[in-house]
Amino acid sequence: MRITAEHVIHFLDTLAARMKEQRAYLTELDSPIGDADHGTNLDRGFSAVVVKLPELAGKDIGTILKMTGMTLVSNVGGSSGPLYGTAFLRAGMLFSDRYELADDDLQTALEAALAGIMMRGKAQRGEKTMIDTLAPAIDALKSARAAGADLVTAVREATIAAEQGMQATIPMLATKGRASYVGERSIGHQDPGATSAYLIIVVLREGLEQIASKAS
Amino acid sequence: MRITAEHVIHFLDTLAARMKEQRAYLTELDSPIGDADHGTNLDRGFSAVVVKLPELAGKDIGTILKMTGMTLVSNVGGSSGPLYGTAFLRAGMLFSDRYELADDDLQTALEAALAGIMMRGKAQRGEKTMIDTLAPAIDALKSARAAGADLVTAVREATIAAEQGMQATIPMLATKGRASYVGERSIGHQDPGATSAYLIIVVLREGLEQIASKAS
Amino acid sequence: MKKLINSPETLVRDALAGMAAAHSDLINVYFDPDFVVRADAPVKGKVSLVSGGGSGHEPLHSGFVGRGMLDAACPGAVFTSPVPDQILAATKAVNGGVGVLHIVKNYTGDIMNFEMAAELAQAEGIKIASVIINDDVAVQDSLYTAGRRGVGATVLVEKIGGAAAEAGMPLAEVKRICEKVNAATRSMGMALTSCTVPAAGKPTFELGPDEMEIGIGIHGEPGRKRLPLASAADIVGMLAGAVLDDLPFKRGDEVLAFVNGMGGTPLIELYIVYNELVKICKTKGIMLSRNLVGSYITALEMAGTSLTLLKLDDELRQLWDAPVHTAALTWGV
Amino acid sequence: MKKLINSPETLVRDALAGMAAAHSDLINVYFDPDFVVRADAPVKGKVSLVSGGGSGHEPLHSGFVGRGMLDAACPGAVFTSPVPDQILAATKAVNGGVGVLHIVKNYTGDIMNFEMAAELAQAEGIKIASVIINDDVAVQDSLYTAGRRGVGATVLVEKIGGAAAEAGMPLAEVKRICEKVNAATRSMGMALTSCTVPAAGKPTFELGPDEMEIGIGIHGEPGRKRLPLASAADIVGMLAGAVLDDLPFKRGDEVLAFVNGMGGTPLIELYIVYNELVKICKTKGIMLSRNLVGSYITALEMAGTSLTLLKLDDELRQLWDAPVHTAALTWGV
Ligand SMILES: Nc1ncnc2c1ncn2[C@@H]1O[C@H](COP(=O)(O)OP(=O)(O)O)[C@@H](O)[C@H]1O
Ligand SMILES: Nc1ncnc2c1ncn2[C@@H]1O[C@H](COP(=O)(O)OP(=O)(O)O)[C@@H](O)[C@H]1O
Ligand SMILES: [Mg+2]
Ligand SMILES: [Mg+2]
Ligand SMILES: [Mg+2]
Ligand SMILES: [Mg+2]
Repeated sequence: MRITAEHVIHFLDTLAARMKEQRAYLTELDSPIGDADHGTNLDRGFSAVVVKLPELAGKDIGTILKMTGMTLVSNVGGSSGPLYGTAFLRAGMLFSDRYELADDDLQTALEAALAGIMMRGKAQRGEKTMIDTLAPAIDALKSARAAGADLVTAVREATIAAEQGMQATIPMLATKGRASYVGERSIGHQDPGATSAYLIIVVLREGLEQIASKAS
Repeated sequence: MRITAEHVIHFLDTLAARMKEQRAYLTELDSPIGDADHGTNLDRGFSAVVVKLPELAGKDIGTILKMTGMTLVSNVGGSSGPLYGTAFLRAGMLFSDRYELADDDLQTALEAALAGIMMRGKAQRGEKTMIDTLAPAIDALKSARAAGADLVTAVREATIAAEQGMQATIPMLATKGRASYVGERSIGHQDPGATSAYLIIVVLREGLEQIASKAS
Repeated sequence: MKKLINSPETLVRDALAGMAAAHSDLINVYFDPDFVVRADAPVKGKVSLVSGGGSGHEPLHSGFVGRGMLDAACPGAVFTSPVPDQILAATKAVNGGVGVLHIVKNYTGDIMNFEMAAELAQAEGIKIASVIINDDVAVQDSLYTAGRRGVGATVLVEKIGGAAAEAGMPLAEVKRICEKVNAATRSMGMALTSCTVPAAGKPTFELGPDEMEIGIGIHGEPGRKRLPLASAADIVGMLAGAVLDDLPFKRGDEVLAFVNGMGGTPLIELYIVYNELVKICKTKGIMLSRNLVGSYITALEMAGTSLTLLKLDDELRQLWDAPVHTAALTWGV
Repeated sequence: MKKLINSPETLVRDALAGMAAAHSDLINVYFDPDFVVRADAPVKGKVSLVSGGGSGHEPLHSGFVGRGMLDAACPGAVFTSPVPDQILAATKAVNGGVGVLHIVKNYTGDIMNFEMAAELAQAEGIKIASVIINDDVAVQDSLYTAGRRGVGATVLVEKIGGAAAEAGMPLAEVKRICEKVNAATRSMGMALTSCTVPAAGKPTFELGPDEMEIGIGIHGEPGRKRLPLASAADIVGMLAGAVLDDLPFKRGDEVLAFVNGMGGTPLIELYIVYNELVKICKTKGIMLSRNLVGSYITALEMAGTSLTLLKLDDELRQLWDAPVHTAALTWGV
């Protein structure tokens, strides 16, 4: 399956639209255990990315992803800015001068992104963060691929795992980030970052499904 | 009819109780066209008077009324403090060394009190103040007496006139005091000071009725 | 009613005790009658400034007691002017022998209580002069009102008059300068929310979630009109328009701008208000050479703002810049 | 949502523009990226202090930029830490050649953004040191949290660290003093009402008319527990108890007490709070030799208060007393 630079730009465009659409919901989730800005932060950041997309047309995928990461870092702030920013930067570093991605590149990209998030935020699974969505998603992607599933099928598996991971943050006690300040009271609330991470995986799946449907 | 210094002290005691009882109501009236403190102010002042009453036992009526006026001036503040304070001071000045009052003394006392209020506040009838209760009350008292009515009957007439005067402040445009700041918006609200003035006349009537009933 | 208090009966004294403890270097606080004097009072040979009014406007007046501003402040009950006993005692305590100036906001109660105190002080041989502050353009000064309310100008009169007294000017001069400041100042305020008088226990007036009150005073009195909520730009346009047209302030005028918070409005909003005011003055060619942005004359926890503009000249600017050292205003020392 | 703003998108910049206009003698404000520097920056040969954080805490941090305190402040979006670009630009703008100290409140976002900026600045050859402020006893410092939040101590660190830098101390010394202040400071806060993040448009949490929230932060985060409304005495007892026991502060200690308002609480209530604190410290034999009472680190229009206590010694007291000249704190000049 051919994933081109144009596809990546289209993915970022769709992702930005999704963040704007879900902005209020993400901020709502950030209220009981945070400071009510997660949706606003990401919408601000991805809107800035959209502004940059035209000048990225024709550029290689590495440049596109690194630019996205830098734009997020420069416009989001808060925790999610450096975290998602680093994620896109790390993924971008893998694809300098690449205008197309092969099936296996997605997995390595997501792994690099997660590694970047964990380096930056020093959190592990089970601390009620975006990691609890991304890590199981990547696991599912890998095992599906290992079992011979095609990329779209594998990403569908990953999306299911991401959703479960996101929901699994509800009963968790937050031990990282702002949610940890409310202690026991963090239990029973879905983590906003785990939710925005799930949206990213969903948009990714939708993008690959489109590409596949067009291809066939 | 014999009005003794003990009667005056009993009147002040009852008046203080009435002001405490009507405190919330008077403050309520002071909210839409004032600053929500009239009841609090008068309760504070008359409570201070009550504290002073024991040491006034046995004193002459002039001293009792002057002490009351000074205590009001020293404890109320706002507009009503100097106004009611001056009223009692002026009445008191009439009765130095007097331990008993005759029927006609009440009228001169009320006239002196009103004159004091008008001197202090520089207001006239029809400006939506306590004057609009007191002035018609005094008129009614005088004409009833002139027509030969006994004191109790005359004070009953005065009370009716006082109530009408108080209610007449509702449609009035305030041109003195805090209520004048809201301009046209003062129309439609009963004046708090006109209401406290009515309470004073009512307590006065009750006191005289008691004296009369005991006497007969 | 949500307040950090112990009881409506004790709150004024609890706060005064707190001020006394926090600012023992600047002020002394007396009780029964209650008043606040600068620590070095009486200052012999200096004209003394005494002001006062209801409590609930903090830092006014007690926060302005100190070198270069007030010699004494008399705090009454919440929104209730002080009684003559307080004013008389404060006047005697700060009398430096060359006269005492009473700075009185134009409210019937304040006028009458200061008047009675002045009569008593004069009877005791103290030279008393008074200035009446009446800068609120929300009230028409006509036969149909008790005259304009004293609001924001009070802070400016106390600062500038205090500097004049500190400079050794005689009573008549200090009075002249205070009256000059009052005459050259105009103010108007608005509220986003009402306030709750502690003893009353509920808001003095009710405002809907999308309503605001224009032309409010500093006692939670309702204002002149109720309007739908608007942007900071529109609100400032309304207030500034009324203030500028009233004096009127003219192109080329040098002006001191005082953006005041009503007590419940955070500083970030006051700077937004100031920014809108700056834009308006630019277009009108009015030069804002001095400013004061903060909550200095409040109405308990009311959310809202008031604009106060003072037309400056060299005399007033120099006195404004003069050193002041009080709990709420300090510079040049 | 009742606020004096034009729009959630423009409010931070509108306020910064207002500050720039109001305090052109003290500060310069830059946009894209947004940061505030003292008017005479860079001060050659002086260690520079740079702080920053989300907006909505005014006067923190921009109101503390000036002689004797911060060299630069980086205001992020409301309650959102600034981005590295702002911090890097501010760091470069104030670098006096002898090192820049980043004062960072302990929040994941602030830590990460300052960290990234520091890496970039160091890559450009600027000497950078950082201090993390974490004085909030409402949060347990354990494996189960991101550590304690930085709250009231921030103001004290910025003042005292700023005085150390102004006195010409080298980077390592200024850092030592800032860490000493942070280590000797403890705070705890409470809220009577929530606050509304403008972009969110509704209160971050809901409090009943008879409820209060204990252990809140400065971002409208809910606190540790919700209790029925209590008297000022009881509330201060709760907060002071937690703060005093934590360091712990002991009989005979000399202490600086900082009673802070959360933004919507009027000054009169803060003095009542201070008065209760004084009573408690008296009974415990703790000597309050310095104090600061006012709204200096706020959470938008939240009503509430926080107590911050700093154990003083001669070094810290002298640096606290040193001259400071900023929009929000001025003395000795
Ligand atoms: N140390 C961390 N590692 C990974 N993710 C984190 C960490 N801290 C916070 N997060 C994520 O960031 C989200 C909050 O982002 P956001 O609200 O934008 O920032 P802030 O908390 O600074 O307001 C949380 O829901 C959580 O998923
Ligand atoms: N100039 C005046 N002459 C007579 N009565 C007045 C005058 N001004 C005000 N009042 C009376 O005082 C009442 C208000 O008293 P109060 O609320 O105690 O004082 P304040 O208005 O200072 O808060 C008004 O309702 C009015 O009846
Ligand atoms: Mg957040
Ligand atoms: Mg009243
Ligand atoms: Mg009053
Ligand atoms: Mg945030």
